[in-house]
Amino acid sequence: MIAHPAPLAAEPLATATAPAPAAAERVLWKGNEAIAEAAIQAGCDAYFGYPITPQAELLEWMARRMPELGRVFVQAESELGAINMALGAAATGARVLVSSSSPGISLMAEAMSYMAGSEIPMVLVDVMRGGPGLGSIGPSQSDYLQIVKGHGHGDYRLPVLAPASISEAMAIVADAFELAERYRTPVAILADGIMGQAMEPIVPAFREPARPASTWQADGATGRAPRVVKSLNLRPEDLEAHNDHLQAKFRIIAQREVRYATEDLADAEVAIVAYGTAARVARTAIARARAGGLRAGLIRPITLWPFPTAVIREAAPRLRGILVVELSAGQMVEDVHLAVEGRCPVAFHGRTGGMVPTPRDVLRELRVLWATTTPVPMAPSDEPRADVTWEADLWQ
Amino acid sequence: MIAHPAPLAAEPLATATAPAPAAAERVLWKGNEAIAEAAIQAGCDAYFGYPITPQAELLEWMARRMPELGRVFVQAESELGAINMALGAAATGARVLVSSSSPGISLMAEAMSYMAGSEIPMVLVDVMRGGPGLGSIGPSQSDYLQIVKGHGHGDYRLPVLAPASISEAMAIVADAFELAERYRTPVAILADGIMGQAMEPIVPAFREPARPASTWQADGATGRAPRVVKSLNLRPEDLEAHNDHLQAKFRIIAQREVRYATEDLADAEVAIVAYGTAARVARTAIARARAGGLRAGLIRPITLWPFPTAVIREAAPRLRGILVVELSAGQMVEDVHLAVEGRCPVAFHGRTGGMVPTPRDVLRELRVLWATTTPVPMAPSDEPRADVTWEADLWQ
Amino acid sequence: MILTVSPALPAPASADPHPLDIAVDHCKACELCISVCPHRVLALDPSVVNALGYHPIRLTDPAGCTSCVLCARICPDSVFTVYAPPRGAKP
Amino acid sequence: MILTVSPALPAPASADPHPLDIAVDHCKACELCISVCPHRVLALDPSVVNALGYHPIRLTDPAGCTSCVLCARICPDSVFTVYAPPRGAKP
Amino acid sequence: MAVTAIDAPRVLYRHPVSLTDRSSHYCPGCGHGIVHRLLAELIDELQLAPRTIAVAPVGCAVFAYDYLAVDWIEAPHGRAPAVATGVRRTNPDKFVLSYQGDGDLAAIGTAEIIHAAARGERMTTVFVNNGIYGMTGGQMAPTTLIGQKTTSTPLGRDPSLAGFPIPISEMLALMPGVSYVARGSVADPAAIGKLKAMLKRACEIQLAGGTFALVEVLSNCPVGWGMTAPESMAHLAEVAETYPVGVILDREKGIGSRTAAQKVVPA
Amino acid sequence: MAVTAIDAPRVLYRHPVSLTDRSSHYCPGCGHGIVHRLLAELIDELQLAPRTIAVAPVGCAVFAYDYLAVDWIEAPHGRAPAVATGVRRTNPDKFVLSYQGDGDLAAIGTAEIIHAAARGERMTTVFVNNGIYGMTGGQMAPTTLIGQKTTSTPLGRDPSLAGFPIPISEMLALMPGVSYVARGSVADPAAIGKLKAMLKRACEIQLAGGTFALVEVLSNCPVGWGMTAPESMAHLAEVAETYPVGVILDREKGIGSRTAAQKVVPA
Amino acid sequence: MTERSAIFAGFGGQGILFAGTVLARAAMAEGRQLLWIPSYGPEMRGGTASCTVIVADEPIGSPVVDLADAVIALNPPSLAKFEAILAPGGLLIVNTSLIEAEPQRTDIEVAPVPCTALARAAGDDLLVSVVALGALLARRRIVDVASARLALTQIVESKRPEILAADLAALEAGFAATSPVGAP
Amino acid sequence: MTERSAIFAGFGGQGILFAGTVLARAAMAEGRQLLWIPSYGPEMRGGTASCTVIVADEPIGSPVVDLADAVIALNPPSLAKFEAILAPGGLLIVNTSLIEAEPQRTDIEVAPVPCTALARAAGDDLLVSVVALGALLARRRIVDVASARLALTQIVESKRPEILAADLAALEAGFAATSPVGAP
Ligand SMILES: Cc1ncc(C[n+]2csc(CCOP(=O)(O)OP(=O)(O)O)c2C)c(N)n1
Ligand SMILES: Cc1ncc(C[n+]2csc(CCOP(=O)(O)OP(=O)(O)O)c2C)c(N)n1
Ligand code: SF4
Ligand code: SF4
Ligand code: SF4
Ligand code: SF4
Ligand code: SF4
Ligand code: SF4
Ligand SMILES: [Mg+2]
Ligand SMILES: [Mg+2]
Repeated sequence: MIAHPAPLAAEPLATATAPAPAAAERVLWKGNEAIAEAAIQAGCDAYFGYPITPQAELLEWMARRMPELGRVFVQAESELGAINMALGAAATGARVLVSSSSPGISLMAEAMSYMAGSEIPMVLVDVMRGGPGLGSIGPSQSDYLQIVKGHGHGDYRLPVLAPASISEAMAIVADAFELAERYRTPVAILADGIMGQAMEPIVPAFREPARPASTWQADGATGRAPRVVKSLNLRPEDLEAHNDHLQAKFRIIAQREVRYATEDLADAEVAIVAYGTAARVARTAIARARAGGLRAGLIRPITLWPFPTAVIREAAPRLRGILVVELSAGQMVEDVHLAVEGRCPVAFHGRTGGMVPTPRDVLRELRVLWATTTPVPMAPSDEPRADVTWEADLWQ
Repeated sequence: MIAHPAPLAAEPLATATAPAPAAAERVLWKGNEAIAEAAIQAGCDAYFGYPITPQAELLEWMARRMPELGRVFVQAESELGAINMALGAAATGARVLVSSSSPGISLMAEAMSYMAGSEIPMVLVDVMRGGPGLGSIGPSQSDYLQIVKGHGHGDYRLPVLAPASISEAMAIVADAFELAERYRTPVAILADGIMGQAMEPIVPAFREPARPASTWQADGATGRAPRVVKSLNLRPEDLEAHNDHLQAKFRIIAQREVRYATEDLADAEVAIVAYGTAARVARTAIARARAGGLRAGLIRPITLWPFPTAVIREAAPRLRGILVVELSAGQMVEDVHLAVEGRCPVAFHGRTGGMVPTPRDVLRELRVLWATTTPVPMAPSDEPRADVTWEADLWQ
Repeated sequence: MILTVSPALPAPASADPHPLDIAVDHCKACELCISVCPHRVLALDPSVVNALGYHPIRLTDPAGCTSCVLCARICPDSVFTVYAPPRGAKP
Repeated sequence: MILTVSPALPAPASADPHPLDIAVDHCKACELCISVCPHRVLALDPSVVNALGYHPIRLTDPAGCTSCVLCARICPDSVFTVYAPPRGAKP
Repeated sequence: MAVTAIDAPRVLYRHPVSLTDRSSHYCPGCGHGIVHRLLAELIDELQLAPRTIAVAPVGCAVFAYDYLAVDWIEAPHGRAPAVATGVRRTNPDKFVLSYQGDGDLAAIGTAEIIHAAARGERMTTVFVNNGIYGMTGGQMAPTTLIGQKTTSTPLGRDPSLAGFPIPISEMLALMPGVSYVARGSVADPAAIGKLKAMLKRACEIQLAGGTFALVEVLSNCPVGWGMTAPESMAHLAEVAETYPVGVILDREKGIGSRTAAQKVVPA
Repeated sequence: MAVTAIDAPRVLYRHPVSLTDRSSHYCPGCGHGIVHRLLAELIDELQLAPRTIAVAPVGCAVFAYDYLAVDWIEAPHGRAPAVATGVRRTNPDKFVLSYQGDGDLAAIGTAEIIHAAARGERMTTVFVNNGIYGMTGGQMAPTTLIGQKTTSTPLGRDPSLAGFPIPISEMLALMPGVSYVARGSVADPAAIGKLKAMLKRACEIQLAGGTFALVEVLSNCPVGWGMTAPESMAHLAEVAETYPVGVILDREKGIGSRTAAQKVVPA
Repeated sequence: MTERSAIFAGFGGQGILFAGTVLARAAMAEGRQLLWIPSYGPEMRGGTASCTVIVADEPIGSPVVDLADAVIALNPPSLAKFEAILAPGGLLIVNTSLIEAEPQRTDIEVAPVPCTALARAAGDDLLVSVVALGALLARRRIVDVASARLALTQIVESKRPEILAADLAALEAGFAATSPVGAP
Repeated sequence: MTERSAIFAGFGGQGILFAGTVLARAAMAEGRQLLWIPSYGPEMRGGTASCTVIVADEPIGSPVVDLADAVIALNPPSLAKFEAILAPGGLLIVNTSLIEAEPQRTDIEVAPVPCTALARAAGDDLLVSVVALGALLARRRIVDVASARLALTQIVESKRPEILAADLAALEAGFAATSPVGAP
């Protein structure tokens, strides 16, 4: 069952302006390439990037396609350059995409804080690799705390979307632009090395969000008063007022834009909370568990902020326990604890440094959790019974 | 009552090597200056920085004092330069201090992740100002999530110390170096604009931690095998092993190095959790509350990571409620929720953008919290009765 | 005694045109104009404290001003408006 | 048929000194040495796949080698040890 | 020339239209005010107000957007050239103006300015070199003169510890993507006149479709230098010994143009 | 010359002691291997092994620490000059060696290398310019030639979009804090011989207490260039047309030394 | 004596922080607890600068003052900004040389003092906040005026001995300018 | 048919990813679900490269395979690294041209194939993994060999038509090299 706010879902597909492969035949693209093409079809005006494994193919795809379409591609001198070019372009109203991987993302913290403060919409893709430091180039989810909690300085929140399949990633790109522009905020997409490097057959169906009539961007004061796009408010009173405005906006986003998917939750005794690649592993483990008679279910956050706190909090009392699976030493698990608040036991299984949990490991952890917890009287469930396919995760 | 691990407290004061003002007479220093001199007296070999308000006086003090003492001062070309110079110097075994304020701190995320991954000890001071973006130069605590949770990419934790007075800040500097070297990790000190700019009379008493015999630093392979200080482990298996090592270290720190102070907690009906400048405001509000018959108490985290979860969790059931006060829109409050886990109501009062909560505001919030919560049967308390003076917060 | 605090901006352009209009409340008393005035007809006015808290500039001798515009060229605060000398006025 | 996989490093320096020792398992078959050998006495050996999976370099004609060291100068993998020709050997 | 009624005096100088009426936050005698005024005059003369997108630095001039009545984008410290690149690429028909201080451009923003120049971005950069970090209280800048006292070089800049003044404009002039690099000064009305001509040339090159153009302005910081404003202006003569005033590169006019190749002594 | 027993052959070339025995991860024919070998030879000859602290870049040469048997510190991408500065200042008696690629030094690390040079840090920098980002799969570097095809310039580098090759070494040579800047090549054994001499000079200057010294090495990336190794070496001749080989600055010997002042046309 | 707080406010050039520092040093000399909090950064150029000094016998908690015992307003903006923060019965010193506006509150003690005029008389407009400090101590013995005299001497002697006499004169002028009313 | 997974592993230069891509395209042509996961980055130069292909009729969950249906080991290191990951009864294709070591496990199906020799016979050592793909499809009909032929043709024709014949020959050689044993 997929939860997402009506508005986005209700919107019809806009016909892509850039020529797209005939929707009929499936294509075999790397995740990086699919995300890039999805951005192009979503009307991305400009891409700024800097090479880094495992997202290089995204930049390379843009290097080829954007000039073809007469749009802007710049390989910046650094991630600092890229994110600040994005700031400039987006501040004039352009639809802008930036992508990188963990170490490069760290260099973007200051500008992300500026964009949040200046309310500049922009989409940033982080194809996470193993850290800390130079780490490895293997897949990872260890930038969760960074992107979801504390990337840049100051009080701001960043809407964060986490696809679990290449098709979903493509749909999420359009949604990310829409969120960014609707709320005038940077938005992040969290993927990982596997999402970026793997190939899946995909139906090249795209969506170009309508452009909101924006009245803030600095695109030349022709026939109007000059505008300033800035984050400085030297008088604390002014800055606090601005922060109050930002916080009010974040509260609205938190109310309206929570997205998640659940599977097999209705009759589940134990549930896994996992996103992205970890959720796919969990899915196989759950299938094996159910084959063995252990009724497991899945709660898959699609927005990491706002986090699907309510669904987890609501499910917790009906569960023997929750298993959090991440490609990290334990980051999202904090948000799960904040949601569960002691309503059921929470276990964690994670692999780090480019290693990925195997279905076998996850199944073992599920069994341990089941064995070490006590049954809960089944409450009548409001969850639909039907299983959900990954295709159904797409929001159109 | 002050909680800190025996080992540090047990250590005797080393006589400062650099000539210090006669301990007898008090001196009137800005917080920035006091922190700088404390670092010098703690044996800081090198300082690297870049000017930014409100920490400029720290850099300027170092610019004058370090060359006097024949030690290293470099005003770098940027915060990126400064933090990477620090990485290099510290990787050779030098005792290194770096300081900045919020926007500059954001630029240090990548190198901090490298140092955590490479296990390079170093102390970073963040004199927080209002954000996000360029924000204001007013005092703030809105880098909490950044420094405590998600500054750099990858799985790592950063010990974070938060002084509430200039004297305490001076003591904390020595402890920070000690922690950094004991655990081979970067350590952060979180201060704010008021801590940096205000003057208090201080007794210039200092401590120079002993230098652990370290066998890892790259200081020239004279009569030994070459060493490499690095964070790269291209084989995920190797990087995971390294991460396991780091996580084990973080668990030990979390067990051994929690520091906090409590005041008036024994008979408190409601408690404030606050650190740094916010804790000082809280202290005045609590005094006024008690004068008015409302028994309030204070829990003041001194280490923000590891967070004093246990004391809060233990106190929660005995309280009508907890009020979290921050110079932010609500950041540490997440960790308080993680500690309380629903054991009592948690309220929040924060000001942003360089504004500071007033004792009057905090008192009002205390009264509201009291009025909207229900009494708890007093459990026999293990807390000592005696109030604690701020001087007593010093760890020697 | 109360020092005069000058009226708020804009300084009304005097009806009868004279070599200079001076936006008194913009002046920060930096004295750059004084240093470049070839005829030394500019000085700060200690009897006035303007809105910014400075003793602003004053044209001490209107007749001595040749409208050479040097003061306006260097003034960082664009305090001056300079008019040509009236027709037939001797240089 | 099984292609020979060369033994692991270090390649034993042959007892009887000859112009070159070749660390076969370091060779990556880049052919730079071949391109600079003035006497064209180097070639890849397709009958061998070394530890890195390459057909490594072989000295096709020891007598033709003048120990000019050019191969060693350019080899990125430091595969060669070059010895002077035995005394009285004709150039 | 037309007869002018005696009661309609000719205005020889008046406050530029593009310069707002707010009194600036700059210290008394600060050169930023002079440079702002010149830019406002040029924006008026070249009628750039409706098509300009300007990028503000982090430095005392961060408030430029309060004084020049055009669209402004605030860049993080040092990143104005990158921000301006993003503006340039997505707004081919606009006039892109970037304003930076010496700490902003020659220290933290070194990579961004050099690569904007290397890419030959079609933009005009005003580089106000006052040899100090004014905004943060007068610390050393990369441009600080040898021996100069600042709050971070209390005994004067010692090259062996704090390095040498950096000839960033000369370095930029080496790059093929650059059309124009000049260094002017606000020392006195005459210098200010020359400076305005340089700024005008730097704007016209962009308007004519030329590549990267930059004007370095030797300016003052009376507060940071611990001098009166007139003293600080006089001091600019000494600054000019390290940073000579003049046109460093005008590719079109063949001034100073040079390829890297000409400077190498073959081994 | 002493008589040598027939059974004790003279060794004309052997694997340097400071070069470890591990087979490198570099692609077949990669110039990094050649540069590593030359450095190992110099470390042996100058007996630097026990006193060297080397800084590794992020790039294919990040693994240099597996091959050169000295102490190494891994720097974040582009920050080697800053890391080396920290090492230099706190270890006055050690030999500081910094190794960088062209993406590392001339792109993301531009500010750090320029300011290490401006400060005149006493360090020796080896700058391996292969005109491409090898490590990440062959994208354009700031040094990529005009028209050169890379994975991020699929139609060849178009200066109007992707800018011009950056003459970073020439820019560095403008700075008073710099003692030595030279550009060598690994194209053939003769060039490699000259290169070794340049590297030796750059090391000896540091040992003699001199300031910043840098040797740029025109190197190859057969994989990134889509050429065989021999083809890639031949191609270096073309590269040298944009990046001429030779000594750019040897201040002591008075080669190429020039003050910024000499390059300005007074207005 | 419990906590006493005073806020000095005026133009950047009026020596606000200096006066605060003199008060702080005087308090330190008396062995008291104190906290000196400046307004800092670029807004100090032009606009209104302020300095808060808290003096107490016990350790000081909050660095922010929401009930000031005394406010010294040296220019029009600072009167507007800080009058409201005074505790009932608090002392408001108004620099009548520059401020024509009348204070609004009736529950406070107002001391009109032509600080600038007195400063100029003492030798320099810039001594205006030293005059104000004198006036403050006449009405509120936060520290003994002798301690202030001492502190002023120590600070100025080292840096600019030539102006010490004028500084002391300004302090006395302020002290004399307003008859000691109200509680010490 | 449920999920089937195959892992190709060998030297960087042995065309590992290429063979995996051919299999993936063949599966896509058959309208199947599939997931193609490469090993990527610098370790591909030298060392061992690998490529995992999962083919299924239902949507695919885990991209990591802990029970592989087939492993194609083209060099000694990959035999050592991947033998353990095979599911009981799984197929292990061993490139006997380069691998002398014997597989340890007894619960798997081993197909020794001199891939390199056959590749060289087909025209080029580098065709080694195409040979292996042929052998794989002979023992495990993950996709129809015809689909593989088609996919191979489509891919090669566009880029390097001149070597298409050799590629196809290599595929056939591999297919013929091992008699179809075991379940389809
Ligand atoms: C990332 C970051 N670092 C440091 C600062 C603090 N800061 C503000 S302005 C400035 C430099 C100002 O010097 P300059 O660019 O020369 O401008 P000026 O004030 O002299 O005109 C600095 C370091 C900042 N705001 N952000
Ligand atoms: C902050 C950051 N950005 C990007 C990368 C990815 N990356 C690794 S090496 C490299 C550049 C390599 O190019 P170069 O410096 O020329 O070295 P080469 O591999 O060509 O020798 C890049 C962009 C990184 N590791 N960290
Ligand atoms: S130059 Fe302008 S600001 Fe300065 S004193 Fe003259 S008028 Fe006043
Ligand atoms: S116009 Fe010329 S003469 Fe008149 S005041 Fe200005 S500078 Fe002096
Ligand atoms: S140069 Fe070295 S690696 Fe290349 S083929 Fe010759 S021996 Fe082998
Ligand atoms: S030493 Fe000279 S002759 Fe002998 S193999 Fe090497 S290059 Fe050829
Ligand atoms: S600090 Fe210097 S640069 Fe900044 S406004 Fe004041 S005088 Fe101008
Ligand atoms: S990618 Fe290029 S630079 Fe890197 S190792 Fe291979 S050949 Fe060398
Ligand atoms: Mg400056
Ligand atoms: Mg390169």
